[in-house]
Amino acid sequence: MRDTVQEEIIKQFEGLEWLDRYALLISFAKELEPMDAKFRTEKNSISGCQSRVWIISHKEDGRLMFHLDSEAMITRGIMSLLMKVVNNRPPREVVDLDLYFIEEIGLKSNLSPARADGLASIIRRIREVAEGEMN
Amino acid sequence: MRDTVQEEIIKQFEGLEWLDRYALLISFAKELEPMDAKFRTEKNSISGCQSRVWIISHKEDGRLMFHLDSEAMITRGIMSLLMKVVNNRPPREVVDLDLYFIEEIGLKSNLSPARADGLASIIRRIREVAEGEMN
Amino acid sequence: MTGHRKDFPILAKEIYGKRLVYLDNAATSQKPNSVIDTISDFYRSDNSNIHRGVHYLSEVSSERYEKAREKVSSFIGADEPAEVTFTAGTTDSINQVARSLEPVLRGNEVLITGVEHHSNIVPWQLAGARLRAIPMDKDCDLLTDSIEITDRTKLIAISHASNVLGSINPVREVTRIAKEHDIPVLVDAAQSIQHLPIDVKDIGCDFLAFSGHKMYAETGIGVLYTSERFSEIMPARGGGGMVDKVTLEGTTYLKPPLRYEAGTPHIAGAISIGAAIDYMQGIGMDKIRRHEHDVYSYARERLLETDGVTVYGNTGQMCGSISFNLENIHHYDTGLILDKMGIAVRTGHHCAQPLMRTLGIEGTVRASFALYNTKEDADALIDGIGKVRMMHA
Amino acid sequence: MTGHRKDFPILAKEIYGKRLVYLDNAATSQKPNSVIDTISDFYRSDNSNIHRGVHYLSEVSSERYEKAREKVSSFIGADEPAEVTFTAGTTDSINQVARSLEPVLRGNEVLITGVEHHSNIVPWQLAGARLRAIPMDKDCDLLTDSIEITDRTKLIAISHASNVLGSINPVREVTRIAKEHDIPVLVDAAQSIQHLPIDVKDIGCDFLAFSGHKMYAETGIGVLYTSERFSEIMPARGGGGMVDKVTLEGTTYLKPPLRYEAGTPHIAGAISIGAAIDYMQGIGMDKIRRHEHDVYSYARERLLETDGVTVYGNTGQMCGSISFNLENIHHYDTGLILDKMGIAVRTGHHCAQPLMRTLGIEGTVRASFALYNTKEDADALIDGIGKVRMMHA
Ligand SMILES: Cc1ncc(COP(=O)(O)O)c(C=O)c1O
Ligand SMILES: Cc1ncc(COP(=O)(O)O)c(C=O)c1O
Repeated sequence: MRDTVQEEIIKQFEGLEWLDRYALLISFAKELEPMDAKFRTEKNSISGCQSRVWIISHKEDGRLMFHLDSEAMITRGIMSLLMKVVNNRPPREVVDLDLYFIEEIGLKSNLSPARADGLASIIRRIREVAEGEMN
Repeated sequence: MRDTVQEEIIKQFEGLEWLDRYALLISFAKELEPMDAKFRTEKNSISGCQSRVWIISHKEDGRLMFHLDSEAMITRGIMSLLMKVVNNRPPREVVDLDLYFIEEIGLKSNLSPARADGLASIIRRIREVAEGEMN
Repeated sequence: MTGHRKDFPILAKEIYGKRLVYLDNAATSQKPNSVIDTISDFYRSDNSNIHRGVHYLSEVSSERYEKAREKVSSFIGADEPAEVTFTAGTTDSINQVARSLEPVLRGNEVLITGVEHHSNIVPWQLAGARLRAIPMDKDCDLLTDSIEITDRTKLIAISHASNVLGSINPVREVTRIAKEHDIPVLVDAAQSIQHLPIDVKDIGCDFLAFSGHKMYAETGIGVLYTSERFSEIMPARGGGGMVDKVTLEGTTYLKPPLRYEAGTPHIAGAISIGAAIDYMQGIGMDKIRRHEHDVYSYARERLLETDGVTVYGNTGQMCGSISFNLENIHHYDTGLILDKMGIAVRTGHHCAQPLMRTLGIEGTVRASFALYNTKEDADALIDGIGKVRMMHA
Repeated sequence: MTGHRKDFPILAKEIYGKRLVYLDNAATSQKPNSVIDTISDFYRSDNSNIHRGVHYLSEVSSERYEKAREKVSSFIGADEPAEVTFTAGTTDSINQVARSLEPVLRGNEVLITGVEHHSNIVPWQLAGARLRAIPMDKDCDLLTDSIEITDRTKLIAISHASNVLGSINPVREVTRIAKEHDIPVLVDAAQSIQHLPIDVKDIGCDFLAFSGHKMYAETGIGVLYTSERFSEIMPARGGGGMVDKVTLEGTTYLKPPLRYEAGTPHIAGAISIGAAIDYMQGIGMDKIRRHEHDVYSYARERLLETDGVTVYGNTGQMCGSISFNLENIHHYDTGLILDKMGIAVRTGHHCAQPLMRTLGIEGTVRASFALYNTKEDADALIDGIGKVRMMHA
């Protein structure tokens, strides 16, 4: 199932060279509101990432809101995209969401199980949170 | 330095196919007087051989006499040749002896340090005995 | 099944001007072109260290390495790839288990069989365990009814197939009994992985060990399957790639499979196992089993009907190796003469001295078969034996 | 020294349409054609198991394997080949020493440095030793005057060259001090064997460990040099090929090197080390050192004079690796962007977390050099860094 937020992201990346894609991610990263230092704890961090990544979340009117952050700008840019796509949905929708944009904008290799820094573990964590909120 | 016993052996093997060389070794093996069972002890055996090999020696009129034996016929044949070449010499001569016939009759691979069953350890033992007898 | 010989370039070689009849497969197998090419192509175009790189080659290498792990995992029917650790070989796999379980094993007992390879004996001794062998009958068949488990028994470690006799041990029966006593079972599959379809869940073992080089892959690579319930044991080795946090005071470890792979692994080797599995599955393990069974049974029968030949062991299910001796002829003489006829066999105790002692012999001549061997090879062996006997007449 | 790039087929590859600038050599080196061909030729024409065979291929393989041992032996200046054991890599070598010396080490102390790789930290912890680091100054230079040896100190284990900083440790000075206290010294030469002429007798160490894959040879193979006075320590592993007599009650072991090589070794890997040594010696280790020194110094200088770049460590003698960070730019971002320009570097803690803690950082960008790198590669790196900074501006 295609959704509009992902479609829009894919369009923005379309036809870009690699370095331009990264430049775009960095510009998204710069727009992202940094996570308050007090939340950047071991507990909120996701292990196995080459750059540290933190995740917090809350529910608003039955919809999940994630805040993600990272020290590295490219990772941070990806986090910002993830937030755009995932946030503001009921938990059930988050669990079921097919995050196809990642592959289409060329970040699939960051998802490979071979990479300790895999986006995979971040996405897994998002799904786990959503599953927990479903009950 | 070439010596007549080795020359004669080399001549006997000259031009023979492999199987004929082995047949000749087996015929030498059959001629060899077997070592008395009471000498076939752990102490007289040479370790690292694929077939067990035993060695005893004594001195007669200042000349060394080795008796070698093995369970395997081809090894036994080689032992018999070694006895022909080495025996009846003063220890000094045994120590200095260049056993070139081994390579020339094609048994060099049995001497390779890579082979646990190397003839090398038998020859080493013969030299050690001779060295011991020099003092 | 005919025609696979041509996939193995070494088999086109002549030895002393004779066609090579390679019957030393239990020692190591030959490699098909597809495996050899996979190795050189890897070094020519993808080589990099894995797991920790941000760059392209590192990604490709990591992916190929993990792909190999997935292939092994499904080849042996594991629940998931994380249960598969790459090691340096069967011996290394068993040593790692012995090291990890040492706190439990030391001063206690490991139950083995009377046909074990030294690699399934010495590691337990080094871990401080005592060894006891499950009794077998005069044909070297395991007497599973006589398995006696005591308070001290902490592990059963048995070979799936004997590297000397070719007999297949009743591993399923052994794991069933072990489960009743909640004792883990290690299966040494060094001589079965290349011959039989294997399913670890069906066997019901906790550990399974095998070598790449005996299954058409590289030397220096092996596999240790560890069931999920042992996923938190102490790693046997320490080093890069398997730790979470390291301080001089102490260290925490990652989860399997990384936990058990300290240091740079044999990346090309692992990938070569993947290629070997592709090759075997391309033929089909059932088809390989059927073909090998035909050739094996034929060779065994011909040996049994040859005058002056003693064939060792006699169980229903067999694969791979046949051990024999010629009356009044030393196994070493037999091996040397066969060699000069282009027939490669192994002679000696085959790293199974306890079994030799049981059989009351010093050694045997062992002919061992792979998927590329044919009845023609068996005939060559029988002819060779005739020649050996003639030369000793 | 120019023109060696063409010996390495992978370097002709384009990455994202860019010329590959491979600067991840400290992780693993690329392989010259001669090494790749040696491996495939071995499998195509000589492959067999070694040491225990009576047949032709087994003889040839054994001979090639032992020849490789001799080459290593003379390459590192050992007294004899028996002092050279083939292992699975540096990590494996160090783990074997830790295992063999465990009875002495447990509850006692191993002295290391503050720049060690996890592979020279965790094995000692697993053997139950406590670790203490020899102090270093703010440039991460070892303060050998501050080496403090106590009754509990049973071993000094130091890297020859740091895989992070490229700094060369004064190993000769350390062994001199150790000898005064009769303490054995292990040298981790993983990052020096490919860069510097090495002579174990000159260094005066008891153990020296390194990996094949970082010196232009295969993965899955390594070396452990053990001086003759440790030739009778307990083997770390048990299995086929290293035993004299085996019974269920107990086992006796062969002499080195067989004693320390349990199971089928990585035969092709060992032979590939021989080929890699031939390749390096064909150029000449002194010439390699001079060329690499030129390129390394040039790269380091250019980095130092680049705005906003912090370069870590600063000792007189260096080789291989340079670690740096860009001001306000995460090392991971730097690595990812360089990758897309065809420049392969490594980022992160480089398996040296204690050093990272000392430096007060999470990680670095590491560029590491091999004999095929040139000043052109260093220029490409500097250009790439410019681009990275621009993208973050
Ligand atoms: C200094 C040092 N020691 C040990 C190692 C471990 O080597 P390997 O992974 O080949 O076992 C490395 C490799 O990264 C290293 O750089
Ligand atoms: C039954 C069995 N176990 C273990 C081994 C040891 O395998 P490797 O030498 O590959 O470690 C062998 C190989 O000879 C074997 O036949």
